Amino acid sequence: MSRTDDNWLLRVRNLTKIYGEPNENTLNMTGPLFNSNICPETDAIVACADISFDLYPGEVLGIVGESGSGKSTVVRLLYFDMEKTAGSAFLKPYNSGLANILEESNQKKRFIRNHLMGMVYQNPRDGLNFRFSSGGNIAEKLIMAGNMNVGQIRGRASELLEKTEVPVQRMDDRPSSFSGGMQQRVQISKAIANNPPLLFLDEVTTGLDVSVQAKVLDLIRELQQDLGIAMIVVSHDLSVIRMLTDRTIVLKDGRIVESGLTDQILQDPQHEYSQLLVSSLL
Amino acid sequence: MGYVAVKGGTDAIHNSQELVEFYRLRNAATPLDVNQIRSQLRLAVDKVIGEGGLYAPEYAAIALKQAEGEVFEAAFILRAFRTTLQRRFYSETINTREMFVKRKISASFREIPGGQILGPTRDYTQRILDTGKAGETAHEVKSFLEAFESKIDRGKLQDIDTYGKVIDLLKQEGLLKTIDPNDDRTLTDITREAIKFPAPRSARLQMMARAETGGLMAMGYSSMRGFGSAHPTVGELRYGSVPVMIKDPSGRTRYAGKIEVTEAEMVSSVSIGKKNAIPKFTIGYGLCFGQNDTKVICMGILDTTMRSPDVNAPANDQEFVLYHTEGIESMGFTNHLKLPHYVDFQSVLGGIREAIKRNGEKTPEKKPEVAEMEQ
Amino acid sequence: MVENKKYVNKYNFAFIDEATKREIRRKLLKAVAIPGYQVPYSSPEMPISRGWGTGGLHVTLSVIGKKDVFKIIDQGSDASVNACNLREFVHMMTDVKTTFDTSEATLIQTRHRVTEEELKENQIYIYQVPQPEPLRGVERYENKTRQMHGEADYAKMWVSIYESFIRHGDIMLYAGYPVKVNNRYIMAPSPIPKWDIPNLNQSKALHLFGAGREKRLYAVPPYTTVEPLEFEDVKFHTEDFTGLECFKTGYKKAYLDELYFDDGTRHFVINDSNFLDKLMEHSPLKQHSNKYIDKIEA
Amino acid sequence: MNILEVNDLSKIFNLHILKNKKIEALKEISFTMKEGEIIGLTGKSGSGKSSLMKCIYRTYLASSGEIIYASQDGSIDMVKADDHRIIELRKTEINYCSQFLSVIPRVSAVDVVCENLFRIEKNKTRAREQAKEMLEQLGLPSDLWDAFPVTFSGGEQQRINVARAIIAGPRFLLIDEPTASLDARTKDIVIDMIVDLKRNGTSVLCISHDEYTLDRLVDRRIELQTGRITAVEMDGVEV
Repeated sequence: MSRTDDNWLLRVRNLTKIYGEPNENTLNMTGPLFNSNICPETDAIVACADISFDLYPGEVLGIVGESGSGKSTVVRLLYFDMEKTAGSAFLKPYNSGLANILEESNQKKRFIRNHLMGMVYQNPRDGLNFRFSSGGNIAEKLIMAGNMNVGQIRGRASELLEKTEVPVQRMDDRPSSFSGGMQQRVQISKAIANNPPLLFLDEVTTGLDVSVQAKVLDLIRELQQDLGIAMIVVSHDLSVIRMLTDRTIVLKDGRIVESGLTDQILQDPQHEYSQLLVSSLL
Repeated sequence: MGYVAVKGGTDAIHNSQELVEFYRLRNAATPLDVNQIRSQLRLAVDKVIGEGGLYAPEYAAIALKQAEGEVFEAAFILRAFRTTLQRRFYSETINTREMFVKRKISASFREIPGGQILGPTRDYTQRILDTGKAGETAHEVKSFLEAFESKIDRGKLQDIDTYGKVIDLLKQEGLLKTIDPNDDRTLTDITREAIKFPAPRSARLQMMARAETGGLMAMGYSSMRGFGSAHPTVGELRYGSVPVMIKDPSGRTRYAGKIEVTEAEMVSSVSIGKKNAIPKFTIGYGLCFGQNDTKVICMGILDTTMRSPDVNAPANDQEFVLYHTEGIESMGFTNHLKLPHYVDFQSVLGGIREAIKRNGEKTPEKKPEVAEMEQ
Repeated sequence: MVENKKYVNKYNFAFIDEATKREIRRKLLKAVAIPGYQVPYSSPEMPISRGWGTGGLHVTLSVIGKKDVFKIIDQGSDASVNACNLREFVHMMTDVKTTFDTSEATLIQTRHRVTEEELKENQIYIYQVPQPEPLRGVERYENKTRQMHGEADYAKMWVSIYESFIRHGDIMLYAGYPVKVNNRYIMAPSPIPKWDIPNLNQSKALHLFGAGREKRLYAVPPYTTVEPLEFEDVKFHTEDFTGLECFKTGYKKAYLDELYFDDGTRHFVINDSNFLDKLMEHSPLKQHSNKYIDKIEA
Repeated sequence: MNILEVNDLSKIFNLHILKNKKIEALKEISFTMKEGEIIGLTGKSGSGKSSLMKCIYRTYLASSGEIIYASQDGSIDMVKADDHRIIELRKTEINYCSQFLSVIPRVSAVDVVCENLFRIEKNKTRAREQAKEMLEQLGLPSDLWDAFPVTFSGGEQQRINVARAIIAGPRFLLIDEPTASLDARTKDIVIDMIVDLKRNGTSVLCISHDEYTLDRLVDRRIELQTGRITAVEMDGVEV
């Protein structure tokens, strides 16, 4: 079995997000060369520009960079949390990968989000509704995918909570009463509720205690191995990237400065910025 | 037996209406003359025309009389009356630069073109209860007016002119933020179309012009006090009369009359752009019928705050501000709680009883149950 | 009934000016064309308070004609104060015939009840709606709820029903139980009891809803599917009056009011005043039929 | 058939953050390797053996030259191939065993060994059984199987490292000092295991300083010195 060019799961081309009012020079006067993502002429902010990559089924891709490099923007654009300025994204299981999902109607985007994607945010409040129980949060995803049977919903929710090592007897409690690590586990349960082929993880361990971080990372690794979900892992932390990913994109000032196999990026970084990043790894 | 009582609904209403009249008149005092209300309860009338959304001081005075001085109620009556009137024209934009100024102050500059004119303001009256007003006689009124007249130098009256505005000074110097091309400048009519959010500024200003003064004040104050970050300066506040012009079907502009308005232009600084942000001034605008400084100042504050959404600042939230400062609607809905709700209550009652039963608790069969439910 | 002739001379037929009535009728047509969809409208001020049935009045006064026969109930009763007040106002402004008899009326305005007597094809049933937005409980912003309706994004609503069930063992939604209309829009049926919800489904009458304060109109056209929100295994049910009966008639298949007499005893009586009267007079009567009522033994 | 052809391979590290300092690690390396062959890479520390191995595995990006690997789907230049192609080859054909065990924290010894096996053997219990068998052969005490290898001694870690590399029977194995820090008995067991692999068709490129290992294991040797090949054995003859 060989991977051909056509075997991709997600294909992203020239993804760009600019805030403010860019002019024709904005893209030429921002980026790593200028050490800035703010257009000197119009003050427009280039959150990310010309981001292109392919993600294969079951692949784990890391996006690394410092804060403000645009790494979260990339996944949030792909998860439709914000509107792109330019660019396209194609998802194989949706319309045979022929439609630019970023330009679909909101209703179709919701379908894609519910059936084909999951997202785990840094802040559990972004991914969970704290007014609902943890089971209710998982139910939301299942309901959106058309499950209208409470018994089945609860069965699936307990299965997911078990898998993510959240005590099942806490299914009917609100996540606000959970620890940070447990909230992330609930978020992960919700994200994978409908067995999506693609999962976005945005700084999921940032802000957690080191020991809790480790457990969440272990969980993600296990899920990846067991379910074979393709993932995009956004992190400023190279040790997270090293532990989880096959391939890595290095972002600076909204642009890709380097991409390659994760062990290559870590052991033989080519770009000056990647070298700096790796050398500061403890 | 409660059930029989409601059968007399119509009679009960008629009796109640009669009682209202009785309470209004029972001391057999001399009936208030509408002109008295118009002239001596001027500020109440102003509130009624403002919140009623109808510039009709005489009708407002009648409404105040009918409502026993309850301003909310009077404004409500005026609004309902307004519904029955045909709308024939939209006026041209009024120009407050042409205002016949009765009061004009700026807190931003010591001197402004034409000078600071306090005009009729209660700001510097000491709020000491003037028991002398109790026995005020027609003679006293007359002699005050004569004395006042005699102090006026009629020769100087010719000099009264219109004045430029403080914001024009700022504009000339390029200190004002230019209009954001993204601003929705659609002109809507909130009495013809339900407001939709985010609302264009014209709709926001119209809503506020009819809003309840106290509501606007609470919101505006909250932002200054700390639930938000408003800290404006009164660029200019003016009160006076302005001509209203309309275009007739032949296209000619005609003078329709004049109305009294209060206008506030609240200046606050804003930063434009993210990097090397340039601070500039922006104007929050307030205008209402009659004389009402508080209302236009708060309107000016809210005009600014509502332009930048902030979930932690209620005054920046368009829906929160505009829905909840609408006095007539708020009053109606809070008062509707007095209407019978026994059908819906019965529905809840049954559900709660079942829930208690499911929890294995015994529902007592007798009276205490009602007491429990009412908690 | 017309006590103040001055008004009749002074105001337009049905109080509201013709241009505004036309606007409201246009919006109603739109509402009928998109069952369950909330149409924003001008909602002019009326001489009754916001929250006291202005929306219902707008609809009534915009569609009423001189030949109409008007009935109005509040909490199921023709005699409730607010119903009396509005009846008098409508009559004063239109001079149309008013009635208590459900089957005689062509226009029925209601607050919080559907009549027990079955509605017919020549009838328009007009609801006073305090809160037209069924999603308000899960989303406070209008801007957002409009978008949710537009995209049929109802997950939050469903989750709130799920949550209610897991917390309390039942769906703890009562009067105003949310419904799905024509398999598309979730709609607030106004605070009618759950008892009445099944009677909206495939009703022969036209149902118009007016929310004055919130400035929204919506409609359920005749013969439209209206379903209460329920899961496959957690079902909607109506209020349970098992073991209770009307103390006046012994009737069991109607929505009952709970009464306390001066001696502290509790009794139940049929809520729908005209239905009760007809039962007691043994007048001919055809009650709504649905799977919930039909299960009850008479 | 050649499984590997290295032509004119060079590797220069350009260290931007050290004022663009350049380090020439490999110069004009060329050699070929037959399928089923075991080649021993020899040379002093710093001669470029590990760099060469990492270039072949694509952990290092070669600066020039080519590394033609004859995959089951045809020839591929490991220098220029798409990342995804490399990832797939690493999963299905090529395995790299570094000198020191570098493992994911908080994964038990058995699961470390199974990492590659899990891809083939979906039944986890069966895979673990297989791993335990191998660890037993290598003489790792059974009480360590479920422990985390981070705390293990050098010799214990090395056994896990070797077991992990060979358990799934890769088609092409790159192995760096497989017998260092092992006792004589275990050394023989490891050598036997690799020889077994070869019998099943695996080609092995092996770095070793240990003459005993080289003698027993390799078909021929290639010697490196300061990044250049200084000697290549062909059919037992040094060229």
